[in-house]
Amino acid sequence: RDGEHSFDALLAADERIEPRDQMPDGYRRGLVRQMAQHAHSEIIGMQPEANWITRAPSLRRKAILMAKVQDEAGHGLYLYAAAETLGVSRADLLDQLHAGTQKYSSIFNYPTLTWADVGAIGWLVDGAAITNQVPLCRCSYGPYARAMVRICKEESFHQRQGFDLLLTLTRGTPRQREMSQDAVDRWWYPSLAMFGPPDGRSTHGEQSARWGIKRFSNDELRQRFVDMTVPQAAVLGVTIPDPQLRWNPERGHHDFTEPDYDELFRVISGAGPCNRQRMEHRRRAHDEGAWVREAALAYAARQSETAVS
Amino acid sequence: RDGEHSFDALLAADERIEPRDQMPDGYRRGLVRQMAQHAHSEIIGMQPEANWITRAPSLRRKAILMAKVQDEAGHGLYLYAAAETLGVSRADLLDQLHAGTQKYSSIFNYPTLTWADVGAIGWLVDGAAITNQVPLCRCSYGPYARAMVRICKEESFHQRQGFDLLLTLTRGTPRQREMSQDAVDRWWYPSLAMFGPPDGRSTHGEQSARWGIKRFSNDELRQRFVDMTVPQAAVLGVTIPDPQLRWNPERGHHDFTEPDYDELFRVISGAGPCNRQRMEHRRRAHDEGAWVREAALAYAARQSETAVS
Amino acid sequence: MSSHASGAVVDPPVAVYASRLGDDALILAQRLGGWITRAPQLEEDVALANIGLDLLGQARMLLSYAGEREGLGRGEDELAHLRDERGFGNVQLVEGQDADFGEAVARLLVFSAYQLPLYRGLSTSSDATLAAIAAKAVKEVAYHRDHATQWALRLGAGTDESHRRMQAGLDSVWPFVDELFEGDDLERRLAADGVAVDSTALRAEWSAHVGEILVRSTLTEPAPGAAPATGGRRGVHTEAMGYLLAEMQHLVRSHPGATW
Amino acid sequence: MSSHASGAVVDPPVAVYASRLGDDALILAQRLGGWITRAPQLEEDVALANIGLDLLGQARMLLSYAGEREGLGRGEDELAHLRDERGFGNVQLVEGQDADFGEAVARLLVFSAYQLPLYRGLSTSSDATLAAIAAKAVKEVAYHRDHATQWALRLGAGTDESHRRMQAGLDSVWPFVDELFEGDDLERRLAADGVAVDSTALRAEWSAHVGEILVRSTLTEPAPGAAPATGGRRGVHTEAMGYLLAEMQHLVRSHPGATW
Repeated sequence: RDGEHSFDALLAADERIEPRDQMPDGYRRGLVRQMAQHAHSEIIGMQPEANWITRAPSLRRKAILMAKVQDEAGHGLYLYAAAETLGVSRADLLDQLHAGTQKYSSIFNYPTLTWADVGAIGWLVDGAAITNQVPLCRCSYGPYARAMVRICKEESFHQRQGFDLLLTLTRGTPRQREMSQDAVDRWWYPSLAMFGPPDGRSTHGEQSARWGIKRFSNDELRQRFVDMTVPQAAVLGVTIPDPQLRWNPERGHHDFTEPDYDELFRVISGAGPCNRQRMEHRRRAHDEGAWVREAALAYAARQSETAVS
Repeated sequence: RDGEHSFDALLAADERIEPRDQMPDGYRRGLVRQMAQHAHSEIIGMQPEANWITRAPSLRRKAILMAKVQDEAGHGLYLYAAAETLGVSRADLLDQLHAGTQKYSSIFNYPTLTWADVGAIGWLVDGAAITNQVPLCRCSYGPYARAMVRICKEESFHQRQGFDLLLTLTRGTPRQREMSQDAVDRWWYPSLAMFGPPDGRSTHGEQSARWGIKRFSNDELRQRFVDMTVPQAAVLGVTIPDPQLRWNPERGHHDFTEPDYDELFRVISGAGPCNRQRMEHRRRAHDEGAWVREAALAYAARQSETAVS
Repeated sequence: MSSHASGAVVDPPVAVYASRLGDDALILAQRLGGWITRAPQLEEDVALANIGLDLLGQARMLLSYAGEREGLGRGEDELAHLRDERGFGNVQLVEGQDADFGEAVARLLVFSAYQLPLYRGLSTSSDATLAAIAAKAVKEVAYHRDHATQWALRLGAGTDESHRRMQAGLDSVWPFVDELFEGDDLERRLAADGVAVDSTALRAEWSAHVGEILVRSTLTEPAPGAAPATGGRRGVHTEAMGYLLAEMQHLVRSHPGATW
Repeated sequence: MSSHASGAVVDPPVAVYASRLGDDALILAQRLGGWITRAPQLEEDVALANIGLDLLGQARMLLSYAGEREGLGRGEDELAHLRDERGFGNVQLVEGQDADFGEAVARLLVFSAYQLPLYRGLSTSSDATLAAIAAKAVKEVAYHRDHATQWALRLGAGTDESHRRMQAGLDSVWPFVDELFEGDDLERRLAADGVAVDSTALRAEWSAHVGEILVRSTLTEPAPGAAPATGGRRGVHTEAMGYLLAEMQHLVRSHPGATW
């Protein structure tokens, strides 16, 4: 297979581009950016949930939560590995995260204030993530598509766990019910904003679509998420905090109030309630671990010297 | 007044030795040692109680506890100041504490495990401290004696507060009663050990008595403490964990089981459950505060330069 | 979340107002309580305990009054130990755990420079209880502000390291400044009745005092925060708050109905 | 303190024994849970979570069994969240908050090198439930010990700084070693019946393994502690334990009777 011709041919045939295939620079750059951002989101996204590991109210839920956060670290590892197939290194990508030159999902800049937030993140945030990610399982870049298959399987498990957590609360005491409604009130619009700006204001959409990376528009995915979530809210018995929300039989979809995109842009650009905290936590872990990583490298180097000599 | 003659004369007349008076080297050294150890005990003694400030179960008790720990810092300040009248500096004494060359009371090397321990410390530990310290209000060295007058007044206030705390618990729920008994069980013998080894094994006793620093022997004070405490325990409704404890009408005192003096020596020499923790906490506070103290000195120096120029 | 479920004081407005100010004082007192035995020198253990005790005293009076006006039989201890995080109305500034003494000084400077004009204004409140509490507290807070000011000057103009750390402390608490002067409808209505102080009106004095200290201590005013804190008055806190409350409330929560 | 008041399991002996081992696993799992998102590299976040999950799983089985044999209707969650500090029977080793990764490795090495022969012995217990739990756990703990061993070697023989920190970690946990092999009457009686493992008999294997690692990683065995820890099995803990429990239990204590 040679060069751009075969790249276009592969795209046209809906086949996967593999690391050794030639590909346009823009395709490579865009993929690296997207996979890195996705990996960073998994890593930063561990924090708001890990915040509740030591405080989980049952040992079963503690185990579920610990396993979930662990899965997110694993997702980060898959995604960094997938990005590395394009000739970048995890260390460099982490440096860019720490320097603030690469982003992560804005959703993780909100605080987890109560135990119900853990459920709301599972149900709404993972629900939105899956809606975004399922189409990526068929994206044109092979390693990314394959990583997404594994990730989506686990994410959908997490979403069910979050739903189950909330269901226990909404069927619990009045205080537990209030706690769940409060969490849904706070996480609903930030979850809607996860799909990015509306199509008119989106920047990378068209080219990504042509390259087989993005198969649906932000607004299409957002609509799909709302349509999927509304009946689940009814089962839970929580109210989605949108008085405009209603089924539109003509469109065959729910009408809903758009999230505040100005807030989204503010949060992305650093002005969310927890941006500073998340980045400081991440940088501290990295900096405080430097001596450990150095020791591991020094030890490995000495071992391989010994093996050679 | 001149020299040793007047020193002996002052002692004989039961008057106070003042900083400018001449005094034997041994007297000075012994006093510095004793005042430093006493000051260090106040400072280290803040830790086991401060351990409960953020967890006190009522705002009133939190305020009482915070004020008590603050008083202890104040006692430390009086005592370091009294020691400084003999030509040593607080900074040097603290260095000796941190280096482990000067000691503090062994009692503070036990952990405060429950809220009732705060009460037991007030009742038993402060009770023992007062028994030890009241005679020091008449000790031969003026600055020490005057510091002790202030300290004893506050300590006896603390002792009543500790008693009151325990009384609330012993009149409370079964769990609170158990908590108080448990605390008394753990603090009784360490409190008895606060009076030091029995007279036969005491090292500094005789000379101190001649110099008017120590007016009663360890065993006399220990007996006084037991006789004072037993009726208070009855009011509280707690059992002193000593099956041999009983009134001896012939002696006009209570018979009781001696504490384990081997344990006392072990704890003094560093092997109590919290020695390491207390010293590390103290050294950390000191080391982490070094930049602040340096800044204050630099600022003061600059201010006085400015004032002069 | 309906505030009842979280234990928040919701009615009447003056009770809500008193509980907010009480929570400010309580949570900062809790943080200062954690400093004792950890201060850079003994005199400062004493001073921080003093300030903590003043704030705790204010908290007790304000929360008792909130409970009294609420009329549900809750006292200072029920309010302190049996509300959930979402039921606390303190500003987020007071929740933070200080990274070092420089941050503690910065936090106390920022907070006391806000609390002083607040209490001074409140000392003429048409609500006699609030006026009396504030009148007593004004003297205390004047000392707090002076204490923080002296340290800010010493650290700002002391050594290179102390300057760096004092600046870092300021940078760290600065995003929490705006919330102090945010105001809301409840406060405005109470202020219109002469009960409360309009906190938006306090910023000028705050800026004058803090600004002068920054100049005198050669510190730089941090850039206006991209992400100013908000929400504390509505029970939205930082993630540090839950841990603070767990520590503060655990014993009481573990012994339902007990007296201490 | 009668153990009932603190919530301790007091009868029958096998229930006490199971709850002690369950508490060891639970408290260390809690500490490891606090490491997640703070590890030196992502692989280690995964590994520490894995080990924490294994220990949590062991804790759940052991505490459930303790509750079952106790017969008072308490399950794993009542035992974890509604006992007071004096009612926990874990060794003090597992309570400590690690100063850094070196201390975490030291703690895990010391603990897993104790837990492995313990569970191996217990896998032939005459108590079928304990035997089954232990048989499953042996494989997990073998991995924990191997993981800690690999890191101890890397850190001990890595760089000067890692050597220094690994040594400091060992020094820090060493006073808590003796308690692991202390034994008591209850354990001896159960061991005589073939139910429990006599922990005093485990020290030889422990020393052989840990000693070999120290030699291979050029680390120095700390001097025998002047103040060896003791008392954990009787509910006497370090001052760190109360804070750990406040965090772990606060939510459950705040919602009496709720289901999660």
